[in-house]
Amino acid sequence: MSGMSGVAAAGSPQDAPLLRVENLAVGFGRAAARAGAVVEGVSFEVRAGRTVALVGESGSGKSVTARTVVGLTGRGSWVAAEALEVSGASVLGVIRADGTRRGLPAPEWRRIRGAQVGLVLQDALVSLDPLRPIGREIGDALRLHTPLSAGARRERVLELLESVGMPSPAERIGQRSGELSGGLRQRALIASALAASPGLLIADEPTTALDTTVQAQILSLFEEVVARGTGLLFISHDLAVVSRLADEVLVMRSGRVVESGPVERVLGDPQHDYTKQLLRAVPAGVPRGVRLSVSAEPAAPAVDAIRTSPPAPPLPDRAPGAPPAHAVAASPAPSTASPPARAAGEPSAALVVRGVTKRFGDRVAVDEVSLELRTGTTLGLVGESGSGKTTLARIVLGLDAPDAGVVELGGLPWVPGRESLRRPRRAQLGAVYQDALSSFDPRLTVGSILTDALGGADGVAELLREVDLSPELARRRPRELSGGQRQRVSIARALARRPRVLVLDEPVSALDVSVQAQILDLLDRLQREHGIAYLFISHDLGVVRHMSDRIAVMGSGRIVEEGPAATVFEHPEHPLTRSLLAAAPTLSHS
Amino acid sequence: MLTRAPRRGARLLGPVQWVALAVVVLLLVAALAPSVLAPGDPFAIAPAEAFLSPRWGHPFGTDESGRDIYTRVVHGAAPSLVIGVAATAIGIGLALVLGLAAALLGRVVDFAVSRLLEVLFAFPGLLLALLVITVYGPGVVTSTIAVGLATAPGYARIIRAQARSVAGAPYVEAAVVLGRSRARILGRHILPNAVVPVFVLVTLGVGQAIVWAAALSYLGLGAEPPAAEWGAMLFAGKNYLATAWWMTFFPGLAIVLSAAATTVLGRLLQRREVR
Amino acid sequence: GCSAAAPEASAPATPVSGGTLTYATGFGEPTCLDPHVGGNMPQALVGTNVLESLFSQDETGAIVPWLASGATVSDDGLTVDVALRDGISFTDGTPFDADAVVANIEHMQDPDTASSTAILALGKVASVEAADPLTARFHLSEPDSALQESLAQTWLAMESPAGLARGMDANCAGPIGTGPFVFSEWVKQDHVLLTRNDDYTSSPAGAAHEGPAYLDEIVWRFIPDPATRFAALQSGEVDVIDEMQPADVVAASAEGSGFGVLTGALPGASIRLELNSGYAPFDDERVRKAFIKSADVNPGIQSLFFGTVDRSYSVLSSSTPYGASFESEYAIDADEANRLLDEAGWTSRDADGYRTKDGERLTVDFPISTNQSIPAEVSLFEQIKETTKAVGFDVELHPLDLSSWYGALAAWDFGVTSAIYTKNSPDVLRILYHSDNIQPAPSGYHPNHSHVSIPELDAALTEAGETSDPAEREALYEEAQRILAEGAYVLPLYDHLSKIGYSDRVQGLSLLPTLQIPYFGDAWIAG
Amino acid sequence: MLVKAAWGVAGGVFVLWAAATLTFFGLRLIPGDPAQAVLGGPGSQASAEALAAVRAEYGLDQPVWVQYLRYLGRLGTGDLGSSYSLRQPVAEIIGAQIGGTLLLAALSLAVAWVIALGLAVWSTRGGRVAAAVGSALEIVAAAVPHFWLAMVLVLVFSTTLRWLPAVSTPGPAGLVLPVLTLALPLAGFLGQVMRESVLDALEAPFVLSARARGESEGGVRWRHVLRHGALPGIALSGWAFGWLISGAVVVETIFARPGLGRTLLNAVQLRDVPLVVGVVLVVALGYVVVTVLTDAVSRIADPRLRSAS
Ligand SMILES: Nc1ncnc2c1ncn2[C@@H]1O[C@H](COP(=O)(O)OP(=O)(O)OP(=O)(O)O)[C@@H](O)[C@H]1O
Ligand SMILES: Nc1ncnc2c1ncn2[C@@H]1O[C@H](COP(=O)(O)OP(=O)(O)OP(=O)(O)O)[C@@H](O)[C@H]1O
Ligand SMILES: [Mg+2]
Ligand SMILES: [Mg+2]
Repeated sequence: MSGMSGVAAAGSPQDAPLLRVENLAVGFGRAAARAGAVVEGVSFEVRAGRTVALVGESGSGKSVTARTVVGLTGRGSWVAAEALEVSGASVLGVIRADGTRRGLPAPEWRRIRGAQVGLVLQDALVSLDPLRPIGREIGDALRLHTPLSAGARRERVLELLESVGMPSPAERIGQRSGELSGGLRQRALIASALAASPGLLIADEPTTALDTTVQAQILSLFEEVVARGTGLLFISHDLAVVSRLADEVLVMRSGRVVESGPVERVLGDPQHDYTKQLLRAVPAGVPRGVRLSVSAEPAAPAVDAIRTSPPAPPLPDRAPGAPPAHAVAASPAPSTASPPARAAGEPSAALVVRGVTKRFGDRVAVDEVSLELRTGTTLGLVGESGSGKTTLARIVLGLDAPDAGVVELGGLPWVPGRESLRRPRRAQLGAVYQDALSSFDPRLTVGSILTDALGGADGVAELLREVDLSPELARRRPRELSGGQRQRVSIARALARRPRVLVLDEPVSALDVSVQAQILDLLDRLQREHGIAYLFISHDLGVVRHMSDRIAVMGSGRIVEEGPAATVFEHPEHPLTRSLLAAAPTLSHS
Repeated sequence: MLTRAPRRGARLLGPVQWVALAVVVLLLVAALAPSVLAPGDPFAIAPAEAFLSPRWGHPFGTDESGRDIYTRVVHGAAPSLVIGVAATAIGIGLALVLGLAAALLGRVVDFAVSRLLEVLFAFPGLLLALLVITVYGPGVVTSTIAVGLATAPGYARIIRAQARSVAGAPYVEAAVVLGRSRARILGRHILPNAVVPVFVLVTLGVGQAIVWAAALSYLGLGAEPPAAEWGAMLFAGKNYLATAWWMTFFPGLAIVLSAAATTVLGRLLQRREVR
Repeated sequence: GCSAAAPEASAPATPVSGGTLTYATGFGEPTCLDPHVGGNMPQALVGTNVLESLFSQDETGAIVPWLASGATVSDDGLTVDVALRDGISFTDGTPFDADAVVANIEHMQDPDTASSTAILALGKVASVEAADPLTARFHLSEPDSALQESLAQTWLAMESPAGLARGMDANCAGPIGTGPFVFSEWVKQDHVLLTRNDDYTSSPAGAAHEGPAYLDEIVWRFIPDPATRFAALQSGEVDVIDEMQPADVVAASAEGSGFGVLTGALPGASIRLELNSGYAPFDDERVRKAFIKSADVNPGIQSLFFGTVDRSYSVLSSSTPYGASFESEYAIDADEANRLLDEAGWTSRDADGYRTKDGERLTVDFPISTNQSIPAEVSLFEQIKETTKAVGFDVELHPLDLSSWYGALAAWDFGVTSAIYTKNSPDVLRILYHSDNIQPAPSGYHPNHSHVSIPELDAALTEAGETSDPAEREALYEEAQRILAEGAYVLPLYDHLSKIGYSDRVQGLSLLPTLQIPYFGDAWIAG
Repeated sequence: MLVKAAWGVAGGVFVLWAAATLTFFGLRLIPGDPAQAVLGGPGSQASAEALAAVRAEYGLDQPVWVQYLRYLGRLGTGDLGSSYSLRQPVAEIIGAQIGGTLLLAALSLAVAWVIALGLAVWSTRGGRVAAAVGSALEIVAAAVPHFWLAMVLVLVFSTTLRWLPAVSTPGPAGLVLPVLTLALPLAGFLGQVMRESVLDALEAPFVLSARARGESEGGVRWRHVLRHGALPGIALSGWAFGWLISGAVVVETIFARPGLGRTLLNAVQLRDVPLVVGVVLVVALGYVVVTVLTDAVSRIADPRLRSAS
């Protein structure tokens, strides 16, 4: 009812934006008190054929905003806004005495969801019912919003699958999501959101879980969809992706929009500090040794600071051995700047991998790989998902035995060999894992984890300080820490015995950009201070480029290309390297 | 199903949990110091006061020999709990040996133990118990052992899975990378993490063990009269079902409440454990 | 005497033929329907309406002929000629004659039959022959005043020789008799189906009518749980039940309840505790006396049985002749009990208050057959445990399944126990207390659980069994019972009552006086 | 799929063999002479000849391994031997009893399923109160011993209200109380597990996706949540079968229903070894069959299992 009057008030639907949000506030808590607001004062419009992007760090309220548009904020939430209109009709429903809205009655929402607004949820891999064929999932939107017969629906589903680039749709239509790869699932999900031809598509982090090649394909799919006249509300924390897709961008932080405008302006000429900080945290294109993170300024929503008190002292003061210019300079620093270890003549090989092969059944995960990691340098290892990076790392760490080949550590044989012979030299090799939490015994406190690593309680505080953590954290358990803090503890543990080589397998992939920046800076500093060699594995080319002296590119278990970082990035030789580079969205810095 | 993640947002202590905690506390008091709750003698007969319905002085009524049912129910907590705990201890003790052996002693042992467990699973609980009783004759000790044996395969399966997942956990690999010895990894990481969740299983299991032991008593294969054991009281009371419902109602209620309360408690511990 | 209420009195309606009656027994399912094999109450119950005996008893306990027409005992008492009724056939067509009697007696005496009850009852029968087609001549090794009473029991019923010849397994599955019903189906664990014998001619004395029964069939079900059994009667799923709980008897007897109850004291021994005088601690008469003087059972009998039974001071059931009461021997006297125990050397007490001697506790093991002792009885035993505890006895109750209980008895592994022995003759005293019966019968059962071995008692019992002079028998049996009472071998409790509950729809139901077993030859279903 | 099934069958045969072996040697532990048991248990003092005859008849005079091989041979042909107490082939006794038990178990499982799923889906629909009530009901139901429940049901529905028979009668009315007795506690167990997966499903992104597509609350429950809730129920059916057979021992005794449970209890009380072994093996067979079936059904219902293993 109120929806109808909304249409009348907004004039003819054609002129109206597909979505108009004016001064939106959403919260979880007592509505009357407006308690627990997680989104406040958000305003924007999405028009047909245009793309609006919401960016911001994790928890800034992007998903909540998206869900509010279709009335799915969830139990215990309240919504208030000056206007919230879908295709010109208000979806706010009855106004409560406290100014919040009750939302539309359920049947009216159901006429909007799927039909006028399609939503692609953040968790793409689990957003399709694993028990139902994707054909049914996609067809559901048709069943609900069109009078089509079952046969006609099937036809339409096939068309949709075709249009999202699903290979051999007739075969896939009967498969369940578990039988599809991540990229195909995302396509199916997009097809289901587009099924009833909604004017507006909302896509919440649609590429986060995908590797870069697949991500590139999905992004071009969105470009096609928008080209056909659909309005797109695109949510991401990846500025590079946004810069490719969006016409307009809203930067969110702690539930508020700090900056908004055309994408070129916002990313090209950021006004707000936070936007600048976000942009700076993106490692792609930032040369080695240049700090990515801004030292803890009071306004920064330091994720790590949630429970940390007092805040860790800023880096520059604690890096006496490093030239201060490197620590603060935001401008490109000469890439020749070398830490003391690197300066000490021709570095020796800390780790040598020679002809290592590993098979799992018929699949060759690692195929005749040879590598050399020099003391005090970083070797970046990149490659598509499943190319064998982790397997190689496990072999280097002596966790899996290779089928052929040898690994030498500090010039001595390391793998293959008996663990009991390796054990005395374990101190030379450390590891940092992507999932720090699960690499800690859940029963132990940070203190006892580090005590274990050190072989005594002395130096725990020292070690924590070294990774910019307050020694008070020693009493906590890892699961009581934030992601960034955990990764620091993990690094501290790896450093405890002063290793010569650190294997880092996707050490920052699970972290937010700003936290990622802090960790990368930390690693950089530690390498400079202690001359540790890093085998740095990541699928994020930007991160790898920022961190590495040399780059090795892996594909299907083989090293297809290896060379100095700059050479590999600027003059890629192997087609695989080129396609990886092409797929990676880049953000051009001003 | 016994080791799953906690529900997000579920409150830890709702009214149900409080009631359960209260019941467990009452149970413990009844088991450890029954005279505090019921100073009388659970065996004292008074034929003249037989079959009194619940009333002042006999809140749960009296039985066929004029014994006070309230007193008997309170004093019955200890034997019932002892049977429940002992049976669970036997079951879990056995399961620990089997489960840990399977998980940690290599493939051959794992294969053998897994097959053995599969076979034991084919004997439903009470059947295994009845088999044991066929061999060793009825009685409290036999039925306790029987219930323990009957529950062991289930626990063993859980413990094996737990130990395996712990043994393959990233933090165990991290310990290897740190150069820890096998023994140290086993002692410091694997055993504690594999065994601690077992205490949750104990709490969850005690209630069911009480129920099964009571079932054996009820079939006349457990505690001997005039033991103030809940199952045995039910066995005696069932003959007076139509005339003296309180003889069966209250001991039955005691079983239900203690089994339910320990389950709730176990769930609570489980949640804390996985949190 | 026998207290069988006559339901006919209250319902003087005309019998109607047809219909199925469902009977639920709590006695358990026999493992063999032939009562010659073993010989227990479940077999007698289901067998009585199929298998008939040579003799029967009237309500005064006097012997009346049934399949026999009479008996002549020789002067020396060693030969008994049993004259048989003419024109009776087994339901398989085999004629009933002297050869059949011979075949039956030989079957009972054959060790392979594994008879317990019949073989004991025939202890004095040396052989049987067919003097002529209608006269069976029993040759006895000693005179037997109880022979005809014994032959009146269902365990000595007459079965078709052709049926017996089929072999043990087949005969167990369906013995063939002359009765008003025939075994037509036995679904193990579920029911036995009895169907009418349309050619029935041999109604017992006192039957309300001659000729075939009114009922088409009887479904004989086994419902071990007494509460369930009564609930089934109440809800109308079954028409007649046995082994009622005392409380249920009270409820069903009430006016307007829609149900009736037939009760009768089973003949033979009363329900009693047998003190095992062969082994410690009850090999000491003072300890036995102390036990009896401290076991205060009267209040329990009152409350547990709701006034449905009377305390008995006699080893013999009130429905068995020659019972003698020695009430004074069973008076409660705790002081005297304590004195006796002190005197017997059980002077110290342990922490739990039980008496000890040489560090040994005064423990009395009490195996209870869960099949034989009804729950109220078990409760009474619990009370005995409590009252004797006051003077320092540690009575340990062990409820056992039948085979374990037999096992405990066979091994003399008990201090006190309670066993049922149903026999329609005071001769039961000989079976239970003659020293000969300390030895087990072929089935393994030794009836003399008290382990009594007293020459004077043996003499009195033997003599009473041989004489046929009633006065002399009475004097001898009284003497025997006095010896048992004064020696504190037995603690009589009450009569073993047969308690049959029935729905008002069932008419014409009666108890056959011999063993107080329900007789369905006259029964019919009203409405 | 076929290979899987073949492995399943092979595993089943192994389990049966091992179960047979375990019971065979387990029951050798019974103190005393099996021949004695044949002749009426420990109380019988059978003559030496009688014992010898029985030993010969049952092959008890052979060395244990010969007996074992013969026993296996007989099992292979489906011959379970002869009951000591009922003097009838065990297979025949079981054949006569198994129908009732299977019917009871199947009905109870079905009823338990419906109750559990219904309760799980219903109680997760309302607010906190409904959820607390639902979960408390499940926990209490799972804690109720059958024998007590049976007594209470009989007291209420047979003795007091006289609506339903207290003992089994041929008609369906006689099944109501036994089935309820078995189904309610089982529903408690299943419900606890089903509720978890219903809640998981309700929180899962695919449900949010469905809602975002315009699916109604009923549609969400019917098309998505119900299946997810049912999955653990299917997976637990093997366990539930065993549980129901255990329960049948009690329920068949109380309601005087013919069936395997009651047969087993009697056999245990009479130490009727062949009958005990027979029933146990048949139950093990049933368990194996049910497990193979539920594995197959689970795999059909949940494609994730197919790819996982
Ligand atoms: N159902 C809920 N109840 C309470 N708080 C919630 C709920 N949903 C979201 N929030 C809170 O709202 C805030 C914004 O969450 P939102 O999911 O929108 O973040 P986001 O920007 O999408 O982050 P991400 O990049 O991690 O997806 C967070 O602090 C979150 O904890
Ligand atoms: N334990 C294992 N058993 C069987 N196959 C395995 C095993 N570990 C890895 N593989 C396979 O080996 C290949 C290489 O896997 P690996 O984890 O090394 O890839 P990756 O480059 O680290 O990929 P990602 O970027 O996704 O982490 C994959 O195809 C994987 O499926
Ligand atoms: Mg989000
Ligand atoms: Mg990897």
